[in-house]
Amino acid sequence: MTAATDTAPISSTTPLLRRAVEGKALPILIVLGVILLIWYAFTVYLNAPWQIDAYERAGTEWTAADLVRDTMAQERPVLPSPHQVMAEIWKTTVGTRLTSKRNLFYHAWITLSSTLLGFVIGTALGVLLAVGIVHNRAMDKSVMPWVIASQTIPILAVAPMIIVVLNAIGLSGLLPKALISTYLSFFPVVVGMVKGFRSPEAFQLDLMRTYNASGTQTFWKLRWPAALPYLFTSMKVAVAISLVGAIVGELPTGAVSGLGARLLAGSYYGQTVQIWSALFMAAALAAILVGVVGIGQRMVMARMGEKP
Amino acid sequence: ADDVTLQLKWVTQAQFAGYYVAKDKGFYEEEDLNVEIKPGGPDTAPVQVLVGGGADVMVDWLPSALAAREKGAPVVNIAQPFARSGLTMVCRKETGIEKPEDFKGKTLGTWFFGNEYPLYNWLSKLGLPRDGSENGVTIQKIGFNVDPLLQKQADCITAMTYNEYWQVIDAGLSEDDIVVFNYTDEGVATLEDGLYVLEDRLQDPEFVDTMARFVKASMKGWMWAKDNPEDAAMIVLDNDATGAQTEKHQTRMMGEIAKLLGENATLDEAAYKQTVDTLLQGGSDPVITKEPEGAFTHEVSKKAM
Amino acid sequence: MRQEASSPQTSQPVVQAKGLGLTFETNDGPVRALADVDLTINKGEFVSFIGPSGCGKTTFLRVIADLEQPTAGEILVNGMTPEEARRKRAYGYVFQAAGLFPWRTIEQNVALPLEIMGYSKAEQKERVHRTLDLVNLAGFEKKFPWQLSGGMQQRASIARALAFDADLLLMDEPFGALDEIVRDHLNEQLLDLWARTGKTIGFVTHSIPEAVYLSTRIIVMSPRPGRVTDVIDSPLPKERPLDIRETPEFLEIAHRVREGLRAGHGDD
Amino acid sequence: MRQEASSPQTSQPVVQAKGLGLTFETNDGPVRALADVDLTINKGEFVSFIGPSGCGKTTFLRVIADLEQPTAGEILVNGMTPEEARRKRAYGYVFQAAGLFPWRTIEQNVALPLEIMGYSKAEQKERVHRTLDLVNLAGFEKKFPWQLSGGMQQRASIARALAFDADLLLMDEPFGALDEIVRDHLNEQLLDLWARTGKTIGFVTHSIPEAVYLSTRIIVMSPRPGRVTDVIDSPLPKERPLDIRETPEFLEIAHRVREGLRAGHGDD
Amino acid sequence: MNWALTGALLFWAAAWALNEWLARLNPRSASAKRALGLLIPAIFGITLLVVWEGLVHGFNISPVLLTPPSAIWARITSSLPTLWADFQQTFLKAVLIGYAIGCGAGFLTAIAIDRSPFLQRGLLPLGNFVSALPIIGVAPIMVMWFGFDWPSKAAVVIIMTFFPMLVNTVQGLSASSAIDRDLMRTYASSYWQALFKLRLPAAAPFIFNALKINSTLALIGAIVAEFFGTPIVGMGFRISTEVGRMNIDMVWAEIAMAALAGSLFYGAVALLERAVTFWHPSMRSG
Ligand SMILES: Nc1ncnc2c1ncn2[C@@H]1O[C@H](COP(=O)(O)OP(=O)(O)OP(=O)(O)O)[C@@H](O)[C@H]1O
Ligand SMILES: Nc1ncnc2c1ncn2[C@@H]1O[C@H](COP(=O)(O)OP(=O)(O)OP(=O)(O)O)[C@@H](O)[C@H]1O
Ligand SMILES: Cc1ncc(C[n+]2csc(CCO)c2C)c(N)n1
Ligand SMILES: [Mg+2]
Ligand SMILES: [Mg+2]
Repeated sequence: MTAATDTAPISSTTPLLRRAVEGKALPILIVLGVILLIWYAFTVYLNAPWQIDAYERAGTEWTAADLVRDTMAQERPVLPSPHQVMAEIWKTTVGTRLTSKRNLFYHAWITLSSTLLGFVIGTALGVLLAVGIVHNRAMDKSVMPWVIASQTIPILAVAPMIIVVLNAIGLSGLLPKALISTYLSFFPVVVGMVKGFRSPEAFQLDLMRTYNASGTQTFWKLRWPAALPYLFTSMKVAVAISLVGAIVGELPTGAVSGLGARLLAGSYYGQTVQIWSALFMAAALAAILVGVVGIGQRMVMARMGEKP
Repeated sequence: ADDVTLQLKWVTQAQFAGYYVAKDKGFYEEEDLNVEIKPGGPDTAPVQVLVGGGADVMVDWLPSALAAREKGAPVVNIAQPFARSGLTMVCRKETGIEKPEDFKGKTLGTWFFGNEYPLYNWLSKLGLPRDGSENGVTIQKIGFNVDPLLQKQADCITAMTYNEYWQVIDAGLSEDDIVVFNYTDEGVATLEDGLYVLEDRLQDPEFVDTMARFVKASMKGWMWAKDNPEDAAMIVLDNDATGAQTEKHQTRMMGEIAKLLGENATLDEAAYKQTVDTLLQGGSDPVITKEPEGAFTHEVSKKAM
Repeated sequence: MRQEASSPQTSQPVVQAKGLGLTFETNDGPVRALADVDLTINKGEFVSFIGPSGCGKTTFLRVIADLEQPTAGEILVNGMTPEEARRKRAYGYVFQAAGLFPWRTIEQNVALPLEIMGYSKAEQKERVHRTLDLVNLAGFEKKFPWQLSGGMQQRASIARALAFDADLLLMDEPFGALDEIVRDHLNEQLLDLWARTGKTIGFVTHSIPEAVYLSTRIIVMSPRPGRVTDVIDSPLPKERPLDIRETPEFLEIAHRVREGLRAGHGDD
Repeated sequence: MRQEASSPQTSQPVVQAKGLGLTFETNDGPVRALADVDLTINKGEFVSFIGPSGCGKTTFLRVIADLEQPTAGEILVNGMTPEEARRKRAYGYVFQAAGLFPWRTIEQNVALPLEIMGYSKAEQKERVHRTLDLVNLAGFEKKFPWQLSGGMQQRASIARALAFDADLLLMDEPFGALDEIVRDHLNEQLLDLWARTGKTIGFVTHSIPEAVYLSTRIIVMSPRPGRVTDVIDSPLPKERPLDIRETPEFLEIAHRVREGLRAGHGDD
Repeated sequence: MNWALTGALLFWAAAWALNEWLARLNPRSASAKRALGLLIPAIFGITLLVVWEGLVHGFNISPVLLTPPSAIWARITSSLPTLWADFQQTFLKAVLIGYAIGCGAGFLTAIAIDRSPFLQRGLLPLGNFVSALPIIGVAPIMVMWFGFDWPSKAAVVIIMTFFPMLVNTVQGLSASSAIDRDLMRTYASSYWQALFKLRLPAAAPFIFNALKINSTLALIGAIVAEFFGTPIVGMGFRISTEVGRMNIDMVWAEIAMAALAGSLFYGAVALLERAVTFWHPSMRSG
């Protein structure tokens, strides 16, 4: 019964079961299962009033079983059931030509491209601003308050003006939408990186001082590596917000394509299921993007010798 | 060919079928025009696009065009393909509303963006304050869909004859379950989809000529769409990049739109006058404070005939 | 140049402090870390600082290194202000805590000052190799700091300060975490380096024998406020085998230092 | 209970290691930090560990404390697994690096284990006061760690481990950063505490005199892989005035330890 | 000819130089420091406004596109009651309540994830999923579920603020050093003791990052959510309505209010941060 032999019993269980318990698949499935269950319950609960109404207007007799069945198959439900959403997603992705405007992947791609462009520009801008703020006292004092103020401007209100102005100077297509993403996503990066660049311990800065290291050297050899945990955390938030920005940016450009356009169109024509499938696609995109940043984080941190 | 950019007021749908048909059927080409159509949306103020130089001509409703004009954006109506208004108020019958006077104490959902003014005018005609009191009505700003009526969050909502009305029907409410009030019948109608350009550009005879050809070809598109509603709906569907529109709905919309079209593109001055009067009253805060001048011209539509 | 410098008796002053004082403002009142320190360190000297914990040894080294600003008196390093001297990369500094960068391997940590000072890749490699050898860390080049024992980290940080050529070496308890054998070894190495290169060395230690064995001069300090209470010149020859520590001269000096220290402790 | 424990000769085993081994997997291959360690520490003993830097002293202490899992052999603490012993709060641990929390003042840092172990507010205050006094830090209660010198931080961390009553004290080079006088003082205090309370103490040091002065048993270790090369029982009496360090018995043991150490260093 | 433009540019250059000079000053007294800390951003802001005014006049920009600050100021002073009513509806109700619940939920979820490895593997990926539920998709649904008034806006704010808090807290909880965690282990501290006494303080810098980011996100969220259905009061309502009426000055008056409220909110969080994480190097170096 010593510590060394403690671990033995666990390793003697079948590898498959063990992998399932320790891996990600099982927990995700269970949590997913719970969420689906709650979702179904809400589907019935939220759609029931309308359904009962409909029965009464038609004057039909109904049982609880009817109610459950029918609430899950409404055409304009308050909350569509999971299988309705899945069926819609399946139909509009796999079940449609990939190049067709009716294919959800096509719209996801449109949104993704401006998300990524906006995210890249936003992260770069955020890091640059943070560098300026950390290194220049005048910038620290004067710019930061206005960066904050800029973020309190409701984007949907100024987006049309931005788009119009950019159009007027000959910029159209991907870039204006991406700039909306940039506008939203640079902020978490600025906040995180200002903190990150200032996170080196005093003695670490002192060490660089004894070497009379230049600002650039201190930056690359100390501030930057010390800020990386903050960078990745900020980037996770930024990429998610960037997606929101890309979708918002699709509206003032006429909402012709992209997930935002799908969301709006779904809402204008009362197609709840379509809204939810676009929502799902957007959320899935976000999860993937955040996951990718997380993988990058783990790879970089491992190379930087982080204690596992 | 002359380049023309047209800014629509709303997303691609049969409401704008005439323009899409004209483009698709080559009517613009025949007039030596190269037309680009930009769809709008809830977030596009077409006036801003026009002023910002993003478009040469726009589709807009007269109330918002007049408001913009008074605020310093000199837009001018050059043609008015829609002679009639499609604006209605749809109520659930079970709320007990049978006539406009029954609005008292009820909740009305409306779009804003200028659409609230005819309603305000109507309410002040009825003598109903908008303060949410027992003797007045509660106004809610609703999104551009009919959910508030279906979810019973509002007793009545704004709806277009060609769109939202049918969504209510599609949702399962029958014609017997609802009551529809037409703005035209209530005498508070305002002029809807017209074509507008910036005033100073009309100084240029070449531009006037281009616009005349544009209006001409557009009306040709409208007439074709009126005669071939199914095909027109299909053309609209082809131009819908969202891939969200359905054939059934667009065909039906085309049929309703056809009822609103006038004989030609000339603005009816009586209808114009009524719109202006409506807007000048507008309850406590009128949309426009003084009689507009030079807000329309027949020059282009005359040339187009 | 080195030949000239290797005569430690030349009386060119490297550090000159006059009436130096430093008071820290803290949340519960000022702390006088240094008061009235007058001290001159000449080129080629090996000066040890010894004194009770908290008497201002580290603070004094930090003032020389321009890491702390004195609040009274003045100090010159190589005839310049500490800041100018620092900009000229006049010194190497070994901190009391190892302070390795956790994201760099041991060899990358040692190479850090070399990178900053623009040594060529080849020279970097050579120097890292040489200094890691010197502190017996060969074979640990690729490890990260947390994979080393406390003493090994301390040695890596010594290697880092020795990797480049500074005429003035400031070392804050560099050998505190090392066992006697390694410590003896490094003491010898350090003396050898000092004799060979004619560097000036400022050295904080808590070990009386170590101070006596290494130094040409021993500064005894006392706390609250930190001040110099005794300056002991060592008559020991420059050539110092380890067993010099058993000689009466040695024990005599050690005794003097101990007495000075004890006096400084006062009430404790 | 204390009375009973104060007889150190009772042979109740507190730590029993048999064939203990620990290998770290690192990016460039495994490091054998401990191999084949057989050792029993009985209740009331004062055991010092001495050995070259990197020989596994810290690792061994960490295994006892359940901070590291051995990869071979077995170990019992108070007859239980280290984990069970840890859960029973069987020991206090002084780390090699001070490790104070920067957001807590010195007194709050010392109070930390007391808070966790649920001492009453009054008792916390009393104990904090007493232990800070013990390590000569009275007057620094309200300071934050970065406002203290290296040695003062080290003393604060010792105070933190002494503040609560654990029968087993594990101390990893607690006095490394202290000067001789303070060190002597704390050595005396520690011996006194040990004699008074009958605690069992595991103590890592690099100072041979310190090890001999304090211990009932001295474990000499050698590196690569870390193993026990010599176990020296001290015949010194329990009562140990400071000048016992000049007696021949004392010097004799010190010599044996030095020889053992030197042997362990091997090629260095 | 374009005197407005040249004037604005000259002003800009002068203010920039002044600020550079001011920033280099290193006053000894604390109150002078604080005054400087306010003066510099103020000068910067005034410069922005002057350049803006100059640009509008210089380029003759149409008032339906952009109104000059002077007109906006005139509008603000003449519409204070409306602005106040909107502020109450949007900020005091939707934003503050949504922010508190959203940050709280993100925080608690992070703790739950941290507490249970099972949830860590199961819930975190799903947390990412929630991260980008786009506001324009969610807002109409929330109106459908929670009605027109502020609760639906608060719900949108909750969704928007949840993820930044989740991510930052999770990262922050792993920020304490190994040796400190070992120390807590030697005390056999319970999970909660280690959490409250070590890991949360160490995580505080990250948590405050989230609180800061969320302070502005919440405001954006609440305002934008009002575009999708609201009673006829609120900052978002006013903005969307007045755009339709081409009252761009009123739009900017609301935006100015939002900027002011958001900045104060952010500033309050930053002050709190300074008080709580005074020990962090980023605070000590000033
Ligand atoms: N940043 C600081 N803020 C406030 N007080 C400080 C600061 N740094 C040091 N002190 C105080 O200054 C005094 C001298 O500290 P210093 O670090 O120079 O001591 P030391 O001689 O190096 O001690 P040790 O041998 O323990 O390292 C101490 O009382 C300490 O509390
Ligand atoms: N986490 C770790 N990962 C990999 N190797 C480690 C780790 N911790 C310690 N080691 C290695 O194990 C060996 C023993 O380390 P340990 O810290 O026990 O030495 P020590 O005897 O305490 O030395 P010192 O006196 O220098 O503190 C060393 O070679 C060290 O490099
Ligand atoms: C900017 C703006 N957006 C929407 C409307 C209202 N509206 C006009 S047509 C239409 C489509 C109906 O299916 C809607 C919703 C408006 N007047 N102005
Ligand atoms: Mg010190
Ligand atoms: Mg160790």
